[in-house]
Order: sequence, then C-alpha cells, then structure tokens
Amino acid sequence: MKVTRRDLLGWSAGAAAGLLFTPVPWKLLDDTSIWTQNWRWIPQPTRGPVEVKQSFCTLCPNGCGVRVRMAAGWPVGVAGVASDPISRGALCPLGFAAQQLNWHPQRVHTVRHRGNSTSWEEARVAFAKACGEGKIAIVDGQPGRAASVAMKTFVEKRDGSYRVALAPEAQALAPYGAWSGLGAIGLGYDLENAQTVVSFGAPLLDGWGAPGRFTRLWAERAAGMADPQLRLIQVEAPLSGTAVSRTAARAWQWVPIRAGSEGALAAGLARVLLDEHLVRARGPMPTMTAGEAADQTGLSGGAILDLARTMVARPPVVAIANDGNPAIAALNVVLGAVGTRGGIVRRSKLAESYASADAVIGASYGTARAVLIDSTVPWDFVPQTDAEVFRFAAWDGGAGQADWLLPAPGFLEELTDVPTAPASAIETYAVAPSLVNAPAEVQSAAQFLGSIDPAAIAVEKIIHQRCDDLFRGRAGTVYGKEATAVAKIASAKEFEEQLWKGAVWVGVPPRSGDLRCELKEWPASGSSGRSGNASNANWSSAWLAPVLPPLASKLCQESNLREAPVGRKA
Amino acid sequence: MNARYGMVIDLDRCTGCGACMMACAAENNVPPIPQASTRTGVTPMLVRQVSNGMEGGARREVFIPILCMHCEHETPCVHVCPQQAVEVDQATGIVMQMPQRCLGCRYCMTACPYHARYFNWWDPAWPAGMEKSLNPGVAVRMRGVVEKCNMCHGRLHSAKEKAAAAGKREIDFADYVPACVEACPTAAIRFGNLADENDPAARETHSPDAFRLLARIGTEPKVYYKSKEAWVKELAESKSGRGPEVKHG
Amino acid sequence: MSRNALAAGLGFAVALLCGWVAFPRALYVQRQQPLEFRHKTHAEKSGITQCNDCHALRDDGVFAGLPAAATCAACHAERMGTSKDEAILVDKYIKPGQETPWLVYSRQPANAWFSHAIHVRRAALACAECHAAYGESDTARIYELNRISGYSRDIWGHSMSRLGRAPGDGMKMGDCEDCHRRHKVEVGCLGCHE
Amino acid sequence: MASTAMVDSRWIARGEARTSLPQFLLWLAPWAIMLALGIYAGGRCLYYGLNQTHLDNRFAFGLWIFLDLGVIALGAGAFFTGFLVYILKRAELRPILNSAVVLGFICYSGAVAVLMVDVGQPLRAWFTFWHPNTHSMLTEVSFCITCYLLVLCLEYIPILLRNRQLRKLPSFLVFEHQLHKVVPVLAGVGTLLSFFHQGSLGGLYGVLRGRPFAFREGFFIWPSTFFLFILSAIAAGPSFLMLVTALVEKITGRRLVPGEVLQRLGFISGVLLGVYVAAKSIDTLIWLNFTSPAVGFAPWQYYSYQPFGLPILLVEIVLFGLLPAFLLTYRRTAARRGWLLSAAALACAGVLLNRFVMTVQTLALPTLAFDEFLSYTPSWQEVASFGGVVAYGVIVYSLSYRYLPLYAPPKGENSHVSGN
Repeated sequence: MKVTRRDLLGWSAGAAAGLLFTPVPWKLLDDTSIWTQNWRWIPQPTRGPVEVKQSFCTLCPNGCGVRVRMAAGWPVGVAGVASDPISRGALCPLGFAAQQLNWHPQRVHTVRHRGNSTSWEEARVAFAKACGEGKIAIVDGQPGRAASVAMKTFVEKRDGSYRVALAPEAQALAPYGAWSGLGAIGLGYDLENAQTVVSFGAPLLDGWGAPGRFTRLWAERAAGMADPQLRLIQVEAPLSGTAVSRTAARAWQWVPIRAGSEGALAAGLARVLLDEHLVRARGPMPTMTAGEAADQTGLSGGAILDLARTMVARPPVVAIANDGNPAIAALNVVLGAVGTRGGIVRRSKLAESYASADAVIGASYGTARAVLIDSTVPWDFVPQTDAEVFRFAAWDGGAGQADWLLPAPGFLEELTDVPTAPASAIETYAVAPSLVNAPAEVQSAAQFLGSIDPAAIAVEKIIHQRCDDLFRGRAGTVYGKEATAVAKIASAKEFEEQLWKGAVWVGVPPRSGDLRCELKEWPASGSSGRSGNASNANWSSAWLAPVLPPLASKLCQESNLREAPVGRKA
Repeated sequence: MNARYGMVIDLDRCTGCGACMMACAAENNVPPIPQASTRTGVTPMLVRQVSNGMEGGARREVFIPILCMHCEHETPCVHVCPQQAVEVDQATGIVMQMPQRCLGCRYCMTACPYHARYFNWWDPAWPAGMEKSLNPGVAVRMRGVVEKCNMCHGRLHSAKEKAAAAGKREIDFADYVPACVEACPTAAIRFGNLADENDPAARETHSPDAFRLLARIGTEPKVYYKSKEAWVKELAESKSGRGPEVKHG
Repeated sequence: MSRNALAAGLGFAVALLCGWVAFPRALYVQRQQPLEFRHKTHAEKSGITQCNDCHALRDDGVFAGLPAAATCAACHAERMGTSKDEAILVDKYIKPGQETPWLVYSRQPANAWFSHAIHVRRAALACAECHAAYGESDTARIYELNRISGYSRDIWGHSMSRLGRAPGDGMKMGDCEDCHRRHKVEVGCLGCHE
Repeated sequence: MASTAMVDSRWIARGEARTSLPQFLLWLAPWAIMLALGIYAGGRCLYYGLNQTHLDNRFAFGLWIFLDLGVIALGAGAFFTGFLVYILKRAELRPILNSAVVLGFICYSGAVAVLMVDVGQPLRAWFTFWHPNTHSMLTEVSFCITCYLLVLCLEYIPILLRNRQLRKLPSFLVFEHQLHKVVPVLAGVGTLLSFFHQGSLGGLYGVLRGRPFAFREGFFIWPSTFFLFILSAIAAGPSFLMLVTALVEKITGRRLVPGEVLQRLGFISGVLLGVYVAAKSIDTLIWLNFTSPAVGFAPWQYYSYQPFGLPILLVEIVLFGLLPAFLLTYRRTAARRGWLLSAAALACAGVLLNRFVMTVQTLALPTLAFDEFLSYTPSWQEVASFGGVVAYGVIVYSLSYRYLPLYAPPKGENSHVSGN
C-alpha cells in the first residue's frame, strides 16, 4: 500500500501527541536548565578539609599577623589576627586577596638571563664568578630578618657592602639618624602617646605603616569627635583638580598648600613658633620669614600663625614627613618632639643589634662587580650601576631589565622572621612559618647564597639563635592567646614554640632622652624625594605588592575608589 | 526565635581604604573580570566617595559603603522577581538572591533604588590555577544571572553546622561575622541582630546620628548609617536629586 | 478517516516506545567504579557496623564524605585477599598514596549545601532515609551519568516517571522539600543553597 | 523561473492580482538581509552572553524592553478590533480584521523572540511557570503574553488555511470550520488576556517604589499606570492598523478597505486617545503633587536633566495626545485622508514616546543623592536585533498579504465548504 501525505500528517500528529506522554520533553527541560546551573567551563572551588592556620604577611616590612583559611592545603581566605600587637587585627586591602598572588600571571617561574630562560646552576656559576672577580653589593628590602643576617655575613666575608632600601616611613626618620649618629634604623614615632599629629603629606590614614596602627588610633581617639583626643592635621596639596587624599578628607583639619612647599611651611612654622615664643627656645632659627613662607605655600601669614598655635595647643605634638625632608625634622627639634614622649623616639635594641646596615640604597655602588637584590626590595628600584644585577623576584613587576631574574618564593611560601615594623616606637619580633610548599623552581636569596657558600648559616638556625637570645634577654612580653612576660616563660623551647604558633615578642617601651639631635643652624631644605601626596592610588605604602592581586585590579576598574597604582601593573 | 541581621556603618570612621570591598569579593568568589567597567562589574560591597562640593580647607569628603540594604518591608526586588529567585529569609531577615533560580531578566535591578544588585555580564574566569584559591563555602555564579550581598551566608552555614555538631540549636554569634565587618580596620561596620534589643548594633540604630538611605521610600532597610556631620545625613534623603558632586575614577 | 486514526495511533505508539525505552538509554552513560567494593563484606568480616566508622564528621562538623585512602590503609596496607580488586586497591592507590577516584552516586552540585551534622546529629535521621539501603549492598553498582546535566542518576532517581519511588531513591530538591514538609522544618533558599 | 512562477501563482488566491514573483522577491530581499543580520546579532548575544550589549548594571533595561513595550502597545489593534467585531458586533470593521490579527501575531511573536534574547538565562525562562511569584507584574505579563500568543496562533490558523492550496485538504477544511466557530470565543479570551498584560506591562513600572519617577499609587493591587497602559494601547492600536493599511494600499496601489472603515477606526482611536490624555494628565498631576513629594522627591527635579526636560512631557500630552485626538474625531479633518493618517502617526508616536519615557528615563534618573544622571547608547547587536524584528514583521506580513486573503471581504460562513 502506498503511504500518502495524509498518512504522514496523521502519523506525526499522533507522534507529537504521544511524545507529551513520555519523559522526553519534561526531562530535557529539566536537564538543560540544570546544565545552565553547572556549566562545565565555570571554575569550581576545590573540595576538601578546611583548616585555619596563622602566620604573618611579609609582602611589606610591616609584617601584619594573618589568619589563613586553607582548603585542601591551599590558602582560600586571609583575615587579620586580633591578638597581634602590630596589626591589631587589621590588614590592608591587598592582604585580603593575597591568596591569589601565587597564581598571578606575572609570577616568575624560570631563571632568566637577559630575557632568555636558563638554569639556577648558570646563575650560581655567574654569581660565584662575580664574587671571585670583584666587590659585590647586596640590597635588602626588609632589614633585620634572619635572611638579612645571612646576606650580611655573606658580603662581609667578601668585604662587599650590604645596603637596605628603607620604607618611606623609615626614610622620613633618616635626618634624625644622621644628626644623632644612630642611623635611620631603630627610630620611631611614639604616636600612641601623641595628642597632635601634623602630617606633611604622609598618607597616615591610607597605608602609612601597619594599617592597624595609626588608622586604629585615629578611629578610637579621633573619628567623629568634634574635639578629638588625637588631632590629625594634614598639610597637603590637593590632588588633581579639587580631589583630596583620603587622609586629608578625613583629617581633623586639612591645610591645603602648594605642592612641594612642605619645607617652606615647616620653616615658616618654626620661625613663628620661635618669634612668638610659643615654644621654649630650642634648636635653630630658620632664615625664612613667615611672609616668605606664606608666599611659597599660598597660605596667609595669619593662617600660618593659627596653625602654629593649634599645633602647640594640645601637646605632645609631632610633625611627620612623607620623605627625608630635613626641614620637617628640624621643625620637630624646634617643637621639642625629638627624644620625648609622643615624639620621635629611639627603640630598645634588644633584637635589632642585627639590623645595622652599611648604607641605604641611595649611595653609589662604586666599583661593585655585581649587585644582588633581594625579593623584598620594591619593584621600581633599579640600581644606578653598570655592575651585573641579580634580581630576586616572585612576580615580574618590571624587574625584567635586571641581568638576572631569579624566581623567589611567593606569599607564605617561605619561612622568615618578622622584625620591628618601620617607624614603630616599640621593638617587636615574630616568626612567620611558610604555609604553602613553594614550587620546585623557586629559591630565596638566602638559600641561593647558602648554595654558594657552604659555610653560610641556614635561616632556620639563625631564627632559632635569635629566639634563644631573646629568651635569655628575659625582657619584654610575648603576645599569644594571652600576654606573658618573657621572664615568666619556663624554657627557651617553650618561648620559641610560642613564636612559631604566631605569638609576637614585644620589647620594652622607649625611654625619653635616649635620642638627642643637636642642630646648630636650620638645614638647607632637602629635596623632597617622593612628592607630598601619593594620590588615591596609594596602595598601603607604595612599598607593597609588586603586582596587584586580580581582585585589587578589579577594585580599580569597577569602582571609583582607587586608580591603578602609578607605574605598577594593575 | 527569628533573627533580623543588619548593620550599622559609622561613616565618620570610614577611611575608604577598600578592605571591605576586597574581603567581600574574596569571600564570595567574585571573579576579577578584566573587561568589566564601573558599570558592568560585580561589587556586592561598593565604597562610594562623596564630597560636600566645597573647595580648599572647607572641603569634606565621606566614603559610603553601599551593599544590599536587606529591606524588611515591601522589599522591592522580592516583589518583582517573576520566579521567586529572591526572598526575605524568615529566620534571618537576610534578603536572599538565588543565582541558580534567576533567569537574568534584571527587573530586580531596575527595582532597587540602591543599585546594590549586579548582573554577571561575563562568564566568571580566573588566571590559570587561581581557582585553587576559591572559597569552598560559596558557589561560583554563572554568566547571565543577578547577584548581590547575601550577608556571607557561607559563613552562616558553617556556623550552623558547627552548632549542630556540638549539639546546639542556636549558632554562636562569634562564628558568624560577614567578611566586610571582619575586614574593616576601623571597626566602622557593626553587624548584629536588630531584633535583639540588647545587641550593641541594634542599640546603635536608635542613636540620633543613625539614619538610613532613602528611608522615606518606606522599604525599612536593615543597613543603617551613622555620622555626626549634618551634610552627610542630608545625603540620605536625596532631597534635590542633584546631590553633591561625585568623584569620578 | 479510520486510516488517519490508524496512522495517528501508530505514531503515538512509536513515540511512547522511544520516549520510555530508547531515551533513558541515550540520556545516561554508564560508568564502572574504579574497583569493586562490598559494604556487606566489610560489615560482616571486619566488624565495621556503623556508617560513621568510615564516613565520619570532622571536628568542625563538616562531613568527611568517602574515607580517604589512609583510612582504608588501616586494614588494607597490604593485600588482604587474592581478588583482583584487592590488588587494584593496594597497588594502584594505597601504596602510591593515591586517593581512589570513586564515583559518588549522591554527589550534589556546588550550589547545594547539605549538612550531615544537622540532619544526622540534630534531626537524628537514619542514613538510609536518603541513601536507601546502600549500606548493606554487596556490590559497587554501575554509576550512571546524565549526559546533559552531568548529575548522577541517583539525583533524579531510578524510575524515569519518578512515580512510586522507594524511600531514598531520588535526591532532587523536591525530595528534600517533601521531607522538610513532612517534618515541618522551614528553611528558605538560604538554608540549603550557596 | 517560469515554472516557479506557475507554482507560485497557484498559491495565490483566485481572482487576486499580485505582483510578479521576481518583483516580490526583490521587495523581500533587503528585509531578508536585515532579518539575517538580526538573527546573527541575537545569536551572538545568546552565545557570548549579554556583554554583547551596552546594557549595564545601572541601565539594566534598554532598547529591547522599549521595543517590547512599543510593539505590544501597537499590536493592541488585534485584540481590540476582534473585541469590536465579535463582542460589540461592529461588523463594518470586519474587512480589516484579518490584517489586524496578522499584525498582532507579528508584534507579539516578535516581542517574545526579543525577550528570549534579552534575559540572561533563556533556558530557565520556564521557571516562571513552574515557580511563579504571584506578586510580580512580570509573572502576569509572562503568563498573559504566552497565552495570548497561543490565541493569536489559533486566530491566525484559519486565515492561513484559507490559502488556495491548503484549502484542498479536507481535514484542514474541517479543522478550519471548527476553529471558525470558536473564533468569537478566542476574541473574548484574547481581549481579557490583552487587557491584563497591557495593564501589567504598565504595572511593571508603576510598582517600582524604588524609582519615584515611575512609582504610582493605584487601585487595589494595580498602580495607575496599569490602566493608563491599557487605555493608551487600545487608543494607539487602531491608529497603527490604519497606518499599516494605508501603507499597504500605497505600496500595492490598490484600495483594500473602504475609506469609512479607516475613518471609523480613526474616530474610535481619537475618542480613546482623548480619554487617555485626560486620565494621563490627572495622573501626572497627582503624582507631581502628592505621590512623588511624599517620598521626598521634589516634583520638577526629574525634568532638570537634559534632554529629558519638561518639553518631553508636554510633547507626549499635547502634541502626541490632544492634537491627534482632535484631528481624529473632528469631522472635517477626519474626512481628509492626509489629516487622518498624520493624526494616526502622531497617536502611535505618542504611545511609543510614553513607553520610552517609562523605560529609559526611569533608569537614567538618579535615586541616591550621590548618583549621576546616566546615559546609554545601544550596541550594534541591540540595534541589529531590533531591526531583525522589524524585518521579520515586514516579511511575514508581505507573505500573508500575497498568499492569504487578508483584506478579502469574508463571504458567508460556509463559503469555504462550497470552495471545493
């Protein structure tokens, strides 16, 4: 029999009806929608046991305590540690996404020599050769660590030079170091006891020192108070247009001046303070008159006088520079803020005997044959030398132009110790155990040197030694779950164990009078190294994060809150 | 006993550092999409910078963290969603967005006066290997759905589980702290159960300095703000509509 | 007219046949477990009687799921028999310290959050209420993967029509909701979704 | 070619003169290209996601939603004419009925197609029917539009089956005969459904208490916009019908319906438009003086942002409202074809402008004090898909006109039986 068109029509009508009585349409509807809920190309978190571990973030010299949530052995979340006396539970924005850094596209994975990838062996041979041929220099970004000691002993054996790159907070203290002959390391601001703080462009509320330090002080003693216990006066030029920096925006008082006239204002203020006898005559008389200062800063003479009066109205007062500007240091001398409570102080030196450095990075490298730069040195630093440069780096944030680029351990991949944070008034010491196994291809500078000089002491040993010394010093307190005086701790072993568990050793408070700066005449206004204000891009101290975690770049793109840091890849 | 979780954000304490935004994004596995802009990104917690429009020493700026306000009454997004992808959770008062139910019509986004809802314009993606750093407590959202602040419900889950394992009914409140609250270095964001009169946060909502954004609309947000500065309080009710000038990135 | 009806009827029948017989075979792909596992034998021979002897809660209350190779190694550090599965277990997984890539019948997607602690400790539900009597099973049955959704067939349940299912057969959201309704436990979306 | 022409002619209704096949294809070609481009653009949006558009978190609705609201308003002619013919027994409108149905079908199917591209997860769209949120205006819209689209299909089928070739199938004839009996019922159902979704489309914005520019108080659960949308739709629908008819007459150069039909449509349109304008004005006054101030929004602030100044409101009410209402109802102007049609055009423009204001201006205006006034320009993908829908409409209508008796005055009820 012949199948007609009509039959086909009837058949398909029947089939269509029949299909409705099968699971086909309904199951397909259900499964396709489930498919859209679990698209295979969408990354899924790893399944596995979750545990919380404690260590310290060493991306910048402040070394804040971190509580790290680990899933299946990988860090998946970072938070602060409330019991940590340095950070007091606070972290900078970057800290909260630091767990991403180890997978950053710019992570350095291979040894590179002038752009071509090569082996550790090659690098080792080249460096050993350089050591044989001439003087070497090593630059350290976080002085005072066990690794610093390893590096220092290595250069001293070969009478090379050991340099440190100071954090901006510490750079600002350099003049006092020079005038007192104590060196920049070991000095700090006693902000905890200050009542009036005059910041000359220092981003006090935006990544100055450990985020948990001044920001917390400000929040507790100033925020939202008409007459705060801690008066923050921000002297700073406006940012582009009418915008102001975060610190200026939230300060008790903002004094807008012409960019770069911080030194002039400092001189003007000192002049007024002395002329008006607002301070007991101390220190040098600036040559600059208040009038000249007014012209340069764009403030009225009256405004400068008012500012001077406000400054001394609520002592102790301290002026904070954003760079090594000697004029502002001199102003502190005039204010009598040097070596006194609430001013610039000299820390106890129980642990810091290790930290002395030959020179800061500014100095010339003379005839150095090779310069080794530790991964802790900021990315924008390129040594002014034709020596062969060995650059350790976990992330390639522009360090590529060094002759040798050497992959260093990333976030929480390396055991290190955490010395006192820059500009801190109190000495601290902590141990930051590594929580993640570093990839096979990375090596720290200390390990590298150890592989060249068999006599070198391993970092673990040095840390053990320092714990031992601190314990035998019997001074200070250990802040773990609760605070315990070192004197009350039974054994060096117990002391060390506590530190390995994340406790922080805190030294004795500074004594006034330990720091003296005799200054005959007003210093020639030093060149302001970094400009007064670092714009809202300021990522904590510009020191931090060579390469931003993707979430930080996201914050830059998707909100108006921060621009991508200048000169750094976002 | 039903909780009503909410927040009080002290704007006088906010320095606009952005830690809350970062912690929020990390906790909730928000993807860092390179193509995204200020209007196509996903920022469940977004800090906005507003100035009083003055210049020189008289200029004041304030940072306002904007997140889902978890409106209690006539919740705009809940009413408009055609397929119940949004609900006010009875037990917690959290306004809950269900990306797996959402069909991406974006009607809720037009309904929200706070612009606290975000659409996933792109497939989520991370640099190779970085998915290992994803938080296992929160599912990654797919392209084409709306998301917003769910008050770190992942943390609420772990708190519940911990309580259950210990044989307790109620969670230990210390176990449940949203990421932004935990992250704020100045403790400007306080989180609490507004239904509990003894809760410090609940008490703060009664302070004369406390206010809510667009309260006149009558949606009873459970996110309060606090400031002693008059001009900041005026921002709450957008009287003129043309508010103070906003900083552009 | 009758001829039309005949044609239609034929079409109807063919549709039913395809829909109920061919379609399920096409939709699910069958997978073998890496090796044979007998709950029964373990219960009888090794005196492991409680489910949570192997499937335990961690201290933080999170369910550990399938036991890690280490747990198996407690007994199976060396071959305990001559079966080829024993050989696979010991040589392929335990000795090299590899986890056994079990195919989990009841695996839910990442967006579903289920707390064993809450259901077992607080609500005191028996494992079988959701996992049926798999604890007494004498074989590691075939794992069926839904080609489209990527789910295990156990989520939908074995009857395609989902009618007259045995308790513990099927783990769709609706099944959770039914049980919650029966026990009068109110949880919003937030209760079970991430 | 000749043979194809032969085949083609066999499909054209007896006694109907149509242009030659080549000329017809020539006419279709550009539209076909436009449609293809639209499909490509839509495909991109489905495959790559909505990042293909220039929509964003703040401008979550854009050109497409405007298109949906627009065409659905214009498509209202379909149900309303059906309503007039079958329920109110206005037989004189019968000649235009088929054309109305086809137009309605085009508008609604087009709108649904665009919606499927506009949502981020079309494969989950059915959740709306499985887990409906009964409080949501959008649920109401989805249900009504889907159902009404089915109704339109059912209304379209008999017209389709009147095709010269298809009539040859007896079973189809029977089917059509049966369908024809229920058409009045369908018209009734359609009217009901349409009333509801036209309204709920208005409600869509009226309920947004978060958007004081759109929010309106209302009666029972429906905000005033619910009723305004119904009114404006049934006012503009007939005008659109007139325009299309006139356009077809112009293109084909043939008189399709008696002039008084158009006039009658125009009169109905005009009267309704008048009512609408009155209602709209009252609503606007209430909103400006009570609703909006109540939530702290100064009445005039909405119009302080260019280009959405006060003129836009006046244009909508006076130029696109009062004026056409007058022209369509005043005997002297209504008698003049030119006046009649331009008035109809104004009326359509009015309803489109209203939909535009409701969608775009609502989103552009700030709500928080520190919001900016936003702008948005659609991406080529959005524009192309928009064009695709237009092209789709033209093509479907052209084919229907060529092969179906769109304007054929219907013979007696059993005429089609005598057909074979």
